[in-house]
Amino acid sequence: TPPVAEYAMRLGDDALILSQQLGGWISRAPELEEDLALGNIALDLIGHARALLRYAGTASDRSEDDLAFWRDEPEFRSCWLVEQPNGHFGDTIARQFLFSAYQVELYQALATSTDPSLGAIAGKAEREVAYHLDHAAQWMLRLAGGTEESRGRITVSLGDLYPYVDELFEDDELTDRLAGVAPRPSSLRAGFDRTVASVLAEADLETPAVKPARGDGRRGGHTASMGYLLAEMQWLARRHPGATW
Amino acid sequence: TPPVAEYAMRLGDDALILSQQLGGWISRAPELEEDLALGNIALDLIGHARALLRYAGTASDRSEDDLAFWRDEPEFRSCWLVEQPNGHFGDTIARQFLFSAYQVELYQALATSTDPSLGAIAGKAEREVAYHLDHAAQWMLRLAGGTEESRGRITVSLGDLYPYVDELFEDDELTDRLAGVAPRPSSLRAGFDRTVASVLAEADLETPAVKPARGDGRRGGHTASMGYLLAEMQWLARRHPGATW
Amino acid sequence: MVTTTAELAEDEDGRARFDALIAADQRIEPRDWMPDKYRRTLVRQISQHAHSEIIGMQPEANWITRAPSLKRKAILMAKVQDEAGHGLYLYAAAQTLGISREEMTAQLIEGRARYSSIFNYHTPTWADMGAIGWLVDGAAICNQVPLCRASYGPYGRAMVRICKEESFHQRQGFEILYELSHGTPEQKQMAQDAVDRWYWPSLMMFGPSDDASPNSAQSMAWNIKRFSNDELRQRFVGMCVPQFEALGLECPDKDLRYDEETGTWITGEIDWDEFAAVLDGRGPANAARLRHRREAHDDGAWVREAAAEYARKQHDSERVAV
Amino acid sequence: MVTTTAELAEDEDGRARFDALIAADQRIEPRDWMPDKYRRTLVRQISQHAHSEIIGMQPEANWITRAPSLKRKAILMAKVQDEAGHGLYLYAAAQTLGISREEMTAQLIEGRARYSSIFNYHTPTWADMGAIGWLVDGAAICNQVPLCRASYGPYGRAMVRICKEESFHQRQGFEILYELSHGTPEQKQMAQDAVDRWYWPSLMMFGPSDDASPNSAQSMAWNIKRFSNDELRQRFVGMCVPQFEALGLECPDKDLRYDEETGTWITGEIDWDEFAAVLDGRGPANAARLRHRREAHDDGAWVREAAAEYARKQHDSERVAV
Repeated sequence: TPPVAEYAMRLGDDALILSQQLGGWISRAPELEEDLALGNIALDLIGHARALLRYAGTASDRSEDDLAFWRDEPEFRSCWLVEQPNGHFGDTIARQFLFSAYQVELYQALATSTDPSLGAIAGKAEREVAYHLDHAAQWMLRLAGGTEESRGRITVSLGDLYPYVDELFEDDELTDRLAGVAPRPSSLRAGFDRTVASVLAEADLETPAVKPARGDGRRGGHTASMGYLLAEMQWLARRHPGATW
Repeated sequence: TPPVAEYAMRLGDDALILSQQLGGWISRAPELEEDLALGNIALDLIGHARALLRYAGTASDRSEDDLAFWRDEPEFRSCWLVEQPNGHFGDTIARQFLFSAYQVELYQALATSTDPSLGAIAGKAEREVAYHLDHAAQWMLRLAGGTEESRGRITVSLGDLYPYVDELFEDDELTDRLAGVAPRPSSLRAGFDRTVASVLAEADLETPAVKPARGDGRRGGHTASMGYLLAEMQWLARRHPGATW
Repeated sequence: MVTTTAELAEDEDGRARFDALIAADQRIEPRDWMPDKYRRTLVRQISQHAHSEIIGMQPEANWITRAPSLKRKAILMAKVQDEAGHGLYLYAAAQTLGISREEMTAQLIEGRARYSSIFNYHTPTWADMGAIGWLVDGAAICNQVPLCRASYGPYGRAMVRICKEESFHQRQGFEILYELSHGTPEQKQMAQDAVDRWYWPSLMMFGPSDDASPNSAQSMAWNIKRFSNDELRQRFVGMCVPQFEALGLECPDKDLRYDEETGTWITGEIDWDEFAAVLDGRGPANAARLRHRREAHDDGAWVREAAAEYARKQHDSERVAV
Repeated sequence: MVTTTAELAEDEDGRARFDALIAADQRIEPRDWMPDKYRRTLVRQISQHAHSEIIGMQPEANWITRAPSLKRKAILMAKVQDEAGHGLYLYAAAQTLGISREEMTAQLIEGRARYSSIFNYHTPTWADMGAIGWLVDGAAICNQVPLCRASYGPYGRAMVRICKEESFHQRQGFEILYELSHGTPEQKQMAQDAVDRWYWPSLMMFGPSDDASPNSAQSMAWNIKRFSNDELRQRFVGMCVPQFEALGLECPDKDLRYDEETGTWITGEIDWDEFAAVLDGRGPANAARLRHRREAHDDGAWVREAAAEYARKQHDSERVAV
C-alpha cells in the first residue's frame, strides 16, 4: 500500500544515503582494518537499502535504481543525521553511533511487523545493525579514552551530530496510520536514550547540551550536503537515460 | 579558425576550472581577507574564462555556457595542475603560485599576438595575473617563514603540485601551427623557472625533487578529481536542458 | 575601581556634549565621550550585524560551484565576496568602540553572539539565490537605509557603503527570480517554492511588533534606530506587492490586504513561535552554520599563526637591520 | 657480529634442510632456517604485492560513490574491500619474515617501496571498472595462480585465498564490460576506450622478457616463481582472445597473431619505454597515488594514536585490577 511504501522509502533512503557516505571512506580510513569495517557497514546498509527500496517501488512500479537515481532531492525521505558530512573519522563514528543506536531499536521493533516483507527485512538487518552499533561504540570509547586530542575531537563531533537526533523519533501522520506495521518513532526513544547514556557514561562523556535542528527530511526538505551527495551519486546514471549496467 | 578556437579553449578551460575550485573557498578561508582575495582571483579567472570560451565558441557557434556546461570530461582541455584538489590552504597557494607564475609569462607573450582578440584578452589579464602571482608568492613566503608546521606543510604542498608543472610547457602540433598567434609553451619555461626560483630562494625552499606526472589534459585525459568537479559544476544546468537563467 | 573627582567632572562635560550632539542629530565619533550603555548597545548591534554578513555568506556560497551559468556564477561570487567585505567594514566599525576582532570572532564561534536568524534556513535550490537577494536583501535594505544616519559615525558611514551594494544585490536577486518565473514550468515552480520558503522569515527580520520590542525606545532616543519595527515591515511589504506582480509569482500571505483608511498593509498572522524557536537555536540550520564557521576558523588556525609568526620575524629582523 | 662455531654448524644443518625441502618442492615455514637472500627476496616481493593491493584500491574506490546502479555499487564496494583484505593477509605473511607493518607502510608512503605500476593510470570512466577487473585482475591471476605453490608457506596460503577472490573479481569485470558492450552505442564506445587504455599496460604487468629479467632465475630455483614472464604473458593473451570476441570489442593489438608452428601468440611490440617511465615514477598517477595514501595515513594518525593509548590504558588498568 502507498503508506507502507512511503514508510519503506524513508528507511531505505536512510540506509542508502548513509551507505553512500560510508563508501567515500574506502581507501581513506585511518587503518586498513577500518577500510574493511566501514566497508562492511556500507555493504550491509546498501543491502538494506536495496531490499527496502525494491519493496517501496512495488507500489508505483519503480525499481530500486529508479528510486535511487531518478528521484530529485525533494523526493528523498532520508533524515538529516545521515546527510551530515563524513568530516573526520570522529564525525563519522559519532554519526554512526547515534544512527545505529536508533536502528537497533527500530529493527528490533519492526521485526514483529504485521507486514511480512518489512518484518523479514528487519529481522535480517537486526543482527547487522547490532554489529554496527558495537563497532561505533567501541570507537566512541577508544576516542574518548585515548589521547587528549581524540577526546576533544569526539566531544565536538558528538555535539555537532546530536542536534539531528530528535528528527529520528518524530511521529507524524504516516507513522500514526501504520500501527502494527511499524513502531511509532517516539516509542523507540527510551531504548535509544538508554543505549546512548550507557556508552557515554562508560566513555565519561556528557550528553551534549545542544539545541535540536528542525529536521525536515521525511517531508523532502534537506540540508546543504544533500544536493552535492545526490549529484555525485546520480551523475553517471542520469548521463545515460535508459541504459542498463 | 578551429586551431585558434582550440587554443582559446585550452586557456579558457584552465581559467574556468581553477576559478571553479577557488570558488569553493569562499566562506571557508583562514581569514576574511582571504575570502576576499581568493574570491577576487576566482572572479578574475572566470572573467578570463568567459572571454576565452566565448571566443572559442565562435568557431562552432557555441556559447560560453554551451562549452562550460554541456561538454563531457574528454572534451575539456584543461591542464592537470588546475584540476588538483583544493586540499588545505597551503595546497591551494602552491597550486596558485605555480599556475600564476606560468600565466604571467603566458599572457605577457600572448599580449602581442597577431590575433587581436587573444591579444586584447591577454593584455587585460596580464595585470590581473601579476596580482595573483604576487598574492600567492607572499603567502609562499609567509608559510615557509612562519611556523614549523606551516613550513612543513607548504614544503609538502609544493612537492605534491610540482609534478604537474611540466605539462604547462609542452609544445604539440597545435601550438606548433600557431606561430605568431600564440607563444610556444616551451618558450615560457625559462621565465617561469626564474620567477619560481627567486621566490623559493627567498622562502628558503628547494625546488622539489619529484618526477613529473604525464599530464594529458590538452588531449582530454584528466585526473580523478575532474569527474567530481564537472558533475558538481554541471549538475543544475544539465538538469534543465534548454532553460535560461 | 576608583573614580577621581576630575574624572567625574570630565564625564559630566562629555555627557553634556554627547546629549547636545544627539539632540542636534549629529554624529558621535570614536574619541568622543559616550555613555557605557550606548557603547555596549552599539558594540552588540554592530557586531551582530557583522556576524550576520559572515554567516550570511554560507547559504549563498552553497551555490557558487553549482551556479547554472557562468554569468550567474560570477555575479554570485561577487555578491558573497561583498558580504565578506561588509563584514570587514562592520568589524572595523565595532573595533573603534574598543572590542577586538578576535573577541568578536570568539563570541560568534562559541555561540555567545547573535546573528540574523534569517540565515538559519537552508538553500536547497538555485531559486533560493533569487529569494534571498530579493526578499532578504530587500528587508535588510529597509532596515539599513535609516542606519546610514545612525548617530555613531563609523557605523553610519559603513552603512552608506553597504546599502549601495545591497540594493545592487537586491536587483540581482529579483533578476534571478524573474528569469525563473518566466522560464520553464519547473523553473517557475522552483521560484515560487523559494519565495514561499523565504517570505515569512523575511517579514520576521524586522523583529516583533513594537510593543513587544523592549530595546527599541532607547535606540530611537539615541538616534540609532529611526523607525519602528512595524513601520519598516510595512514599508517592505508595500515594496514587495507590485514586484510580486511583475514576477508573476503569488504572495504566500493570503490574508494580506491594503487598508485604504490608514494607508497601510495589514499582513496575515506572523508565526512568532517559529521566530522564537529559530532565535533560540532550534532552526533548521543553526547548528550547521556554527559548525561551518568553527571549522573554517579551526582549519585556518595554522595559517593565521604562520602569518603572525612571519610578521613577527620580519619585524624583528627590521629592527636588527636598523 | 661474532658468529660462534655452534651457530655456524646450525646454519649448515639449516641450509641442508632448506635445500632438501626446496628440492622436494615442499614448504618453508617461518621458523625454518632460510638463506638471508631468500628472506629478503620474499619480503620485497610480498610487501610489494601487499602495497599493490592497497594502492590498487584507489582507482576503483574512485567510482564507488558514482556507480550507476545499486547492484554495481555493492559489488564494487565488496571488491575494493576484498583488496584491503588481501593487503592484510599479505602484510601478515610478510610479518612472519620479521618486518613490521609500520615499516612496510613507511616504505610505501616515503616512496621507498614499489607497487604494481598498473595502478599508476587513472580511471576516468565507469568502463575502467570493467577493464581493470577483466584485464588487470586477469593478468594478476595468471601471475598469481602459480604463486599458490610458492615455496614459502604463509605466502602460498595467502595466495590461495586471494586467487579464489580474484577470479570472482575478474568475472565481475567481464560482466561490466559485457553489459556495456551490449548496451547503448555510447556505452560500447566507453568500453572500447577503457580496453584500449588498459590492454597494453596489462601485458606489461608480466614484466620484461625473460632475457631482460635478472632476478627470475634465482626465484625459479627457489620455487617462488614457476613460469617465465613470457610464458605467463602468453597464457594471458591466449585467454583474452576468445573473450574479446564474446565481448564484441576489438583487441588494441593489431599485430597479434597465432603462430601455428609453436602454438603461441605473437604480440605486437610492447612499449617498454612507457613501462620504464611509469616504473620510474613518471606515469600519469604515480604522484596522485602516493599523495592519496599519505594523506589517508596522516589524517588517520590521531585515530591510531588514540587507539594505541586507549589500549595501553586498558592494559594498565587490567594489571592494576589483577
